[in-house]
Amino acid sequence: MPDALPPLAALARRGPLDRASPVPGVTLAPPMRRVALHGDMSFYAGIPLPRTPLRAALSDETAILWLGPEEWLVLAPACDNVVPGNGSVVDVSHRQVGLHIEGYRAETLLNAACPLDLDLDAFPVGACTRTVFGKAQITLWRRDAALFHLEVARSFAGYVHALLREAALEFGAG
Amino acid sequence: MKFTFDGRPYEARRGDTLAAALIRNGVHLMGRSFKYHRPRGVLAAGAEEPNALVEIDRGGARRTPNLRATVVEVFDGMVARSQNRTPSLRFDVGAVNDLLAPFLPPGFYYKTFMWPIGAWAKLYEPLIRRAAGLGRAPDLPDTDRYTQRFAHCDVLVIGAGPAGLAAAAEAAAAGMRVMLCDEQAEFGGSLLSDPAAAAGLHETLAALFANPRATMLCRTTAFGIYGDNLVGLAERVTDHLPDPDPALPRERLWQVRAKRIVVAAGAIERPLVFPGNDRPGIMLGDAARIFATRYGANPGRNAVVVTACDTGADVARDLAASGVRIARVIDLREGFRVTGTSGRLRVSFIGIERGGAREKIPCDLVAMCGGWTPSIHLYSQARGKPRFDAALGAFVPDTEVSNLICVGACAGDMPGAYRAGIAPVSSEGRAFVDFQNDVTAKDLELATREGFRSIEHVKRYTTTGMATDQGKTSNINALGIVAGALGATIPEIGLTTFRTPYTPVTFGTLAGHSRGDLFDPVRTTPMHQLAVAAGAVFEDVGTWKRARYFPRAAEDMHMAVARECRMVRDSVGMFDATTLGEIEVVGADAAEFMNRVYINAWTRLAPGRCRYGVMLGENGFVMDDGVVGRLAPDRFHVTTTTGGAARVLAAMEDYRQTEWPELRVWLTSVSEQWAVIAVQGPRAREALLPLVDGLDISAAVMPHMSVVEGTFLGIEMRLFRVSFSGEMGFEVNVPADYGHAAWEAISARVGACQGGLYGTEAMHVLRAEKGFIIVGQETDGTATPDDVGLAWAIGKAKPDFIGKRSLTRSGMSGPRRQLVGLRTDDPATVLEEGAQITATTDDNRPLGHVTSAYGGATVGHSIALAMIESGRDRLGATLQVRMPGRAIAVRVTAPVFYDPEGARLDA
Amino acid sequence: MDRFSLARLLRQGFSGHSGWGAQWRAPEAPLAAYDVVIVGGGGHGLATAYYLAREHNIRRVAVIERGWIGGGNTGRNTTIIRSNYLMPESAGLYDHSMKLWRTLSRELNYNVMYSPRGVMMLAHNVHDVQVSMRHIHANRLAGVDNEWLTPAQAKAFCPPLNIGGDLRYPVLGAALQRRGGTARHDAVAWGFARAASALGVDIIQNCAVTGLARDAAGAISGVETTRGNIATRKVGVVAAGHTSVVMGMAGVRLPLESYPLQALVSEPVKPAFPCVVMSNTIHAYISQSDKGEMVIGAGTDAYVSYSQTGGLHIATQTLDAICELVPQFRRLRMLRNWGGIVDLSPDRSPILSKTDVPGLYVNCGWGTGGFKATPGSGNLFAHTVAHDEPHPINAPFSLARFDTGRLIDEAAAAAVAH
Amino acid sequence: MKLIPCPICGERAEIEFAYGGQAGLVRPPPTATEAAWGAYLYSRENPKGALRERWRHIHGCGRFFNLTRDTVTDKFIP
Ligand SMILES: Cc1cc2nc3c(=O)[nH]c(=O)nc-3n(C[C@H](O)[C@H](O)[C@H](O)COP(=O)(O)OP(=O)(O)OC[C@H]3O[C@@H](n4cnc5c(N)ncnc54)[C@H](O)[C@@H]3O)c2cc1C
Ligand SMILES: NC(=O)c1ccc[n+]([C@@H]2O[C@H](COP(=O)([O-])OP(=O)(O)OC[C@H]3O[C@@H](n4cnc5c(N)ncnc54)[C@H](O)[C@@H]3O)[C@@H](O)[C@H]2O)c1
Ligand SMILES: Cc1cc2nc3c(=O)[nH]c(=O)nc-3n(C[C@H](O)[C@H](O)[C@H](O)COP(=O)(O)O)c2cc1C
Ligand SMILES: [Zn+2]
Repeated sequence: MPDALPPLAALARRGPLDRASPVPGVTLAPPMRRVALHGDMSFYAGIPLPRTPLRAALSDETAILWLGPEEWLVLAPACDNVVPGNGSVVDVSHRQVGLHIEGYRAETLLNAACPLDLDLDAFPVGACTRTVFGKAQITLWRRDAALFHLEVARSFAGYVHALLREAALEFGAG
Repeated sequence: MKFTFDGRPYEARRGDTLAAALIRNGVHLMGRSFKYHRPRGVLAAGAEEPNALVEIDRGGARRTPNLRATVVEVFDGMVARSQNRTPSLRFDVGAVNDLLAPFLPPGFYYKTFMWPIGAWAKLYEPLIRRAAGLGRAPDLPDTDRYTQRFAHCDVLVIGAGPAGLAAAAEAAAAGMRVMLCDEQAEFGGSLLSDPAAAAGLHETLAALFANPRATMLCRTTAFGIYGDNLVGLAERVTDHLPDPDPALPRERLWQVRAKRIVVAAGAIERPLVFPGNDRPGIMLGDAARIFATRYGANPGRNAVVVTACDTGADVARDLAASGVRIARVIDLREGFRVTGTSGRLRVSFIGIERGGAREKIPCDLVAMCGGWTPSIHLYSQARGKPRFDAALGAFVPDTEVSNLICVGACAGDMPGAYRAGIAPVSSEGRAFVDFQNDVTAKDLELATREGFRSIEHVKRYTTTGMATDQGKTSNINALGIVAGALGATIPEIGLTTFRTPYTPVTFGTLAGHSRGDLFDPVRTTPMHQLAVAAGAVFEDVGTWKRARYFPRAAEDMHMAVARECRMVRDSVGMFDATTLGEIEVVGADAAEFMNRVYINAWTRLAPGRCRYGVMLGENGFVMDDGVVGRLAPDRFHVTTTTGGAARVLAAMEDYRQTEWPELRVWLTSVSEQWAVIAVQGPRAREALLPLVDGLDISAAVMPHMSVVEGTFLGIEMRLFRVSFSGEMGFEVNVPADYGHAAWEAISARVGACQGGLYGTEAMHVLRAEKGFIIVGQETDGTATPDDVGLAWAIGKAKPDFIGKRSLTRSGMSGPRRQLVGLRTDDPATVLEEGAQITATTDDNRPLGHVTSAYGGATVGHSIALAMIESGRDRLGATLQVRMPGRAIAVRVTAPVFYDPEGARLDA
Repeated sequence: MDRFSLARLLRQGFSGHSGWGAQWRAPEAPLAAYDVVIVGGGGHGLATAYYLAREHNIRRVAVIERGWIGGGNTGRNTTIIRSNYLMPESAGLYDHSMKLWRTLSRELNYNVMYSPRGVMMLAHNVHDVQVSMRHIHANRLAGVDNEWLTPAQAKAFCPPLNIGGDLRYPVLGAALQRRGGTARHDAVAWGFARAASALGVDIIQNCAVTGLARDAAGAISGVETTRGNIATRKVGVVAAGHTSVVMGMAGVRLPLESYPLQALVSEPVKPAFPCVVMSNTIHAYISQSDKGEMVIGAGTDAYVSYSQTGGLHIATQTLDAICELVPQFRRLRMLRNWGGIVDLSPDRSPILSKTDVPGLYVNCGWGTGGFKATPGSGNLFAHTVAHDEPHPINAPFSLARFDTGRLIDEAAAAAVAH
Repeated sequence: MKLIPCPICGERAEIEFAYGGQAGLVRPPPTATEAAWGAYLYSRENPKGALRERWRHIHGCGRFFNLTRDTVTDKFIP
C-alpha cells in the first residue's frame, strides 16, 4: 500500500464559478449545506418549516425556503450536518451554487432574463420562489430590499453568470 | 452636422430626421418603388412611410437596409444610401419595369413562365428575384449588442401625444407605476408640430421625468400586444448616436406586463388616390406641415393642397406661415377631380377638372389631406373588434378589451375638421394605392374581376398592404376601392388582419442576449477543466459538453479510441460519467413506485444491490434506461441517460402527483450533486483501493451490481460497482465540488496502474462489444424491450407498469425489428451507421439498419449492431448492407462480441 | 377555362386587361346535391376535388370553405417541400407528391412557382449525424434523393450560413435534398381551384359546414352548412386544424390535437439566401421568397389552441436560432408574424383514411408539414373517396393504426418536423 | 406569452409552466381492451371552446393542477 494520501477535504473545493471574472453587484455565496426536504414535515433541525407559500424563514444562520407544497430547501452553514426526518431528506449541498445580486440595479439585472415582477410590493423581503433566468431554472429569495439570493444548478451557473455579466455591461461592467 | 446621401455631402440640424435634412437640402427623390422602380420622395413624416427607404452604413458589419428616412435621425458623419436602383437613383435601369407595366398586372407571374418545365427556377425566378427585394441584406455578422428586459407596471401608455401624455400624467399623479413609450425621438406626438403647445408639453414632461415610478421610453415602438397584456417594445438605444458607447446595446427588447394598457397611438393621414399621385413632392398634408413647422424644412416653394376634409385649410395656413406659397387649395368636396400630375423626378404640375373645365397648376409640392385613420393596430392585436365610422371613413375601436383602452385620435376622438369619409378615387391612369408595392386602383379592380373577391384574396393577389409599411397609409383606400368594385359596403368587405409587429423589429432585438454561449447554456462537469488540460475533443450531448476522446500527438480519433479501448480492457481507464441523470427516490413506497415506473421488479432487490432498469413510455417503447441502486429499503439512487434526465424526472413526477398520489414517495434530482467518475478495467480495484479509506471492495464483499456508502479520502462517497464497459468497474460518486480533486487523485492511481482517460467514443465501442444498447442509438422510440433483447428485465409477476398494456397490442406482433450483431467478411471493414440492410442485392425492401458500427478495438474485427426484422431468427444468415453503388455482405450474429459469459464483470 | 400564357398576357396588356375573367366560378350557393362534398378549401381539399374530377371523372363535387380558399394553413406556411422522410411509407407518400410538383404548373396551367432550390437539414451533434445518415441511406435505397454534405460543402451550397466555431452548436454536416425547395402557397390553392372549377367543381366560399347528416343505417346522407343543406353520399373532410371539430359533428373522435404554429417574414431584401435550411436541433427553418422576404418557421405553442396567434417567446426563440445560423441577419427586421392551427397526430404522420361511418373520409394530421404533400395528398385522397378504398400508398395511413399500435412514427424515429 | 394562474403561486408567466394536455384521462388497467387502451393513449378532446387541461408549475411550486381554458380566446374560465 502506498503512503496514506491527504484527505480530500484538505484539498480545495472547486465550484463552477471559481474562475469566473467578477460582475459588479454579483458575488458568489460561500459553500453551504443545502438540504432538499419533501413530505409532511413540520420542523427541520428544530426550526419550524415555513408554511406560507413563497416565503422563507430565517433562523440564525439557517434559512428555509418554501418551494412548493411539502417541499422546502434548507440553506445552512456548511458545517451543519444533515438531520434526518419524515418524508425525504436529501443532501444537495453541491447541486447548486448561490449568487448574491446586490445593489439598486439588482432588480433590473435580474429582469434581464427573469419574468417575475420584482417590485417590493409584488416580491417583498422574505419572498422566495423557483422561476427562470433565461434558459436556466433558478430559485430566487429576496433577503433584503436590495439583496437577492439566487440558487442555480451548478452546470447552469456559468450560463447564468455570463448572462448577468452581459446584462450588467451597460451599467459599466466589463 | 454633416452626412452623405448616395455619396454627396449635406448638412443637417440637430434633431433632423434624414428625410427632413434631405428636404431642407432640396433633395426630394429618395427612393425607388418595389415593382416598377418608380422615382419616389417621402409620402409621410413618420413610421408609416412607404417610399423613402434607405440604407444606413456605419461601416463594417453595421449596414442596415430598408430604414425609413422619416424615422432615421441624422448624426454627424452619417452615411446614407438609396436602394433598389442600378446604377443610381436618378437613372435606374430597373425603371424599364415601369415601361413594361402594362404587361405586369397583378399576378402576371402566375400566368406565364411555365414553359419549358424547370425554366421557372433556372431562368425566370432569378430574374424576378433580382428585380424585387428592395435593399441589400447585411453580409457580415452583426457586431452590435442587443439586450432585453422584462418589466411590470400598473399602466403602460403607448404614444406620447396629448392623449398619451395626459393619461400618463394622471396615472403617475395617482401613484401608479407608469411606463410611457413613444416611437419618436421626442415625446409630444402631434404637439411637436404645434409651437403653441411647447410650454405645456415641457411642463408635463418635467413632472413625469421627475416621478420615480414613471419609466419614460422614447425611440420605443410598441410592436405587439400578446396574451394577457404582454406588450413587446423595441427600444432603439444607439442608432442615433454618432459614436455609441460599445457597452450600450444597439436595441433593447422590453416585454412589459401591464395591468392596464392605454393605447394613445394617434391617427395616420390618408393619401388621395388620383392619377400620378406618387411623384416626389406629393405628400401627406400633415407630413408637409411637420417638415415645415417642426423641422423648419419647407418641402416646397409652391404648393397645391388637395383636401377631402377641413384640415386642408389648416395645412395651407401652417405652410403659408412657414413661407410656402400656396398656389391653390383644391377641396374635392367641391366637385374637383385630379386628372394627373407631371414632373419626372419631382412634381411640376397638377391637373384638375371640375364640370369639364380642366386646368394645369404648376407646383413643386402637392399636399394631400385625405382624412385620418385611427391607429387601431394594437387594439386589434389585442383582439378588439373595431366598427366602421362612416363620418371618419375609418374603423374605430368598438368592443371592449379587458384592461385596455384607446384614447385620443386612435380612439376616433378627433375634431370635426378631421372627418373626411373615404375620399373619392379617380382610377383612370395610374393612381397608386399601395405606394411601395406599386398597387394601383386599377389593379385592385382587376383582381376583383378575376374572382378575388375576399379582401384577403385581393391583398394576396395584388400584394396591397404587404409591403414594409403593411399598408398603414393604403389599406383603407384599398378597402374603399374593393368595396366600390364589388358594390358592397366597407364593413361588408372587412379588414385584413392586423399582425405584429406594428413596425418591423430587428431580429437581433428579438433574439436579445442570445448569442454563442448564451444561445443555450454550456453545461460542463466539475472535471471539465482537467479534460481540457488533457487535450480532450468534446462533443455536444444535449446542452452538455462531453469529452469524446483524448488524442495524443499525431493520433486521429480512430487511433485514440482504439488505444483508449485497449487500455480499459488491459489495465484501467477512467471516464467522466457526471452528466448522467440521477434521481433519489425516497419514501416508504419507493419500491412500489419503482415497480410501477420501471419494467423491472424492485421489491426483492436488497439494499446495497443494483439493477439495470428500463423505463417505457405508455406506448410500450423504450424511453430510458440506467442502473438503479437500492441504498436502503426506502431509498433508491436512480440513474438515467444524459439526454433523458429532465424528461424522466418530469414523467416520474407526473405519475407521482397525478396517477398515484397515495404513494408515500418523493423525488429529488441529484444529477448535479454528484461528480461521477467511472473506473473500469481489470486493475480498477487496485487503482481505487488506496483511495476508499479502508472500504472492503473485494469481489466477495462488493460484487458486480452493488453499491455502498463510504468515504473517499475522507469525503462522503457513494461507490457503485457497475460496468458499462464489460470489465470489472466502479463508479465513484463524490460531492461535485470535490470532483476535480477526486479526479486528480484517481488519475494518479490509474496512471500508476498503466491506465488513463477515455471518452464517450471509447465508451461506445466498449459497450457495443458487449452488446449493451444506447437509448436513442439502438432504440429510436419505436423499440420494445423485447426488440432490443431486454425482455428478461420485465418483472413478469407485476400486475402493471408504465407501458405494459401496450406490449400486447395487436400491432406489436408480427415480424419486428430485433437487435443483432453483424460481422463483415473482412475484419477491417467498418460498416456505416444508418446503412440499410436487405436480404439480397436485388431486393430493395429494407429489413433494418446498422445502429452502431466500430472498428472493434479489442475483439480483433469490426463490429456492428443492427435492428433487423426478425433478426433473432436470422442468426447465421447472410444479409446485404447497401452502400452507394455496392453492397457489403454481413453475417448476422448475436449482439455480444466480447466475453459473452460475463466472466470479466465478476472479477 | 381561358388558358394562361405569355401571348395572352401580352395581348391583354395592350387592351388594358379587360379580358380576364374570374379564375374560378364562384357559385353564390351550393346545389341541393353533390356526388362528393369536400369540407375545407385548403390546398388539400381543392386538390382532392381536382383529382376527383380529373382522374375519377366525378364532377358533381363541391368544395365547401368556411372562409376564403387557401386561407387556412395553405396560406400560412413556410412552403418547404421535400420528400426525404425516413419511414418507407412516408417517403413513398411524400415522394409521390414530389413527382407531381415537377409538372404541376403545366398541368394546372398556373405557375405555382415550384422552385427546387434544395433543402438542407443541418446536423449539429453526433446524434444528428447518425440520424441524417440513416435517412440518407434509407432514402437512397427507396430511390429518393438525399445526400450528405460536409460542413464545407454545406457552406458552399449556402454561403451565408455560419458553420464555424463561434456557434453554440457548430454545423457538423447536412443532409441535402436537391429536388426539395419551395412553391408559392397562394398559387397552389388558386391553381387547383381554377383547374377544378374548369372541370365542373363548385367552390363555395364563406360557407361553413355545421353538421354531418347520417341516414338510418348510419351512413352519410348530407352536410348541413350555413348556406343550407346539401345531400351527398360521400364527404371528405380536409379541414386541417379544424378536423376534430368537423368530425365531431359525426361523433367521430380523432387522435388529433390542434396547436398554433407560427411563421414570420422579414422585410424583403435582394437575393441573399439561395436555398432552404432547416435545423431541427435548434429549431430554425429559413428560405427566401421570390419577393425577397426571409420566410422563417417557428415552433408550436405549448398548448392546444384555435387562436391563430402565438406567444412572443416562440418567435424570439426562433430568431435566436436564426441569428446563430446566419448572424448577419441580426440586422434584418421582422415584418409580419402570424400563426396557423396545425392538427398534430400522435405519430406526426397524416391520416388519409376511411372511417367507421360509411361515406365519411378524412384527410388530416398533416400537422406542421403537409404543404409539400398537397398534390399527392389530393391525388391519393381522391382515389380513396372514389374507390371507397385507400390507394396502396396511403393504405398504411389509416385510422386503425392508433388502435393496433402500428404507427408510422417519423417523430419518434427522427424528431423531424416540417 | 400567457399568464397562467397557479392555484398556489398566483399568476405567473407561461415560460415557468409545462403543459400537460387534456385533464381527467383515466389510466385503464392492463386488462383494458385494445380500443380502450388506444383511446387512452391517443384519443383527445381537442374542442374549439372549453377544454379542461393540466398544467404543471414546473419552474415554480412544481405542482400539477387543472384549469379550464377557452381554446379560441385562450382565456381561462373560472
Ligand atoms: C406556420 C406554418 C408553417 C408550415 N410550414 C410548412 C412547410 O414548410 N412545409 C410543409 O410542407 N408544410 C408546412 N406547414 C403545414 C401545412 O401548411 C399544412 O399541412 C397544409 O397546408 C394543410 O393543408 P390543408 O389544405 O389540409 O389545410 P388548410 O389549408 O388549413 O385548409 C383547411 C380548410 O378547411 C376550412 N374549414 C375548417 N372547418 C371548416 C368547416 N366547418 N366548414 C368549411 N370549411 C372548413 C378552413 O377554413 C381551411 O381553409 C406549415 C403550417 C404552418 C401553420
Ligand atoms: N396626428 C394625429 O394623430 C392626429 C390626427 C388627428 C387629430 N389629432 C389631434 O391630436 C390630438 C390627438 O393626439 P393623440 O395623442 O391621440 O395622437 P398623437 O399623434 O399626438 O400621438 C400619438 C403618438 O403615438 C406614437 N405612436 C404611435 N404608434 C406607436 C407605437 N406602436 N409605439 C410607440 N409609439 C407609437 C406616435 O409616435 C405619436 O407620437 C387630438 O387633439 C386630435 O384632435 C392628431
Ligand atoms: C410564404 C409567405 C410569404 C409571405 N410574405 C409576406 C409579405 O411579404 N408581406 C406580408 O405582409 N405578409 C406576408 N405573408 C403573410 C401574410 O400576409 C399573412 O400574414 C399570412 O398569410 C397569414 O394570414 P393572416 O395574417 O391574415 O392571418 C407571407 C406569408 C407566407 C406564407
Ligand atoms: Zn405554483
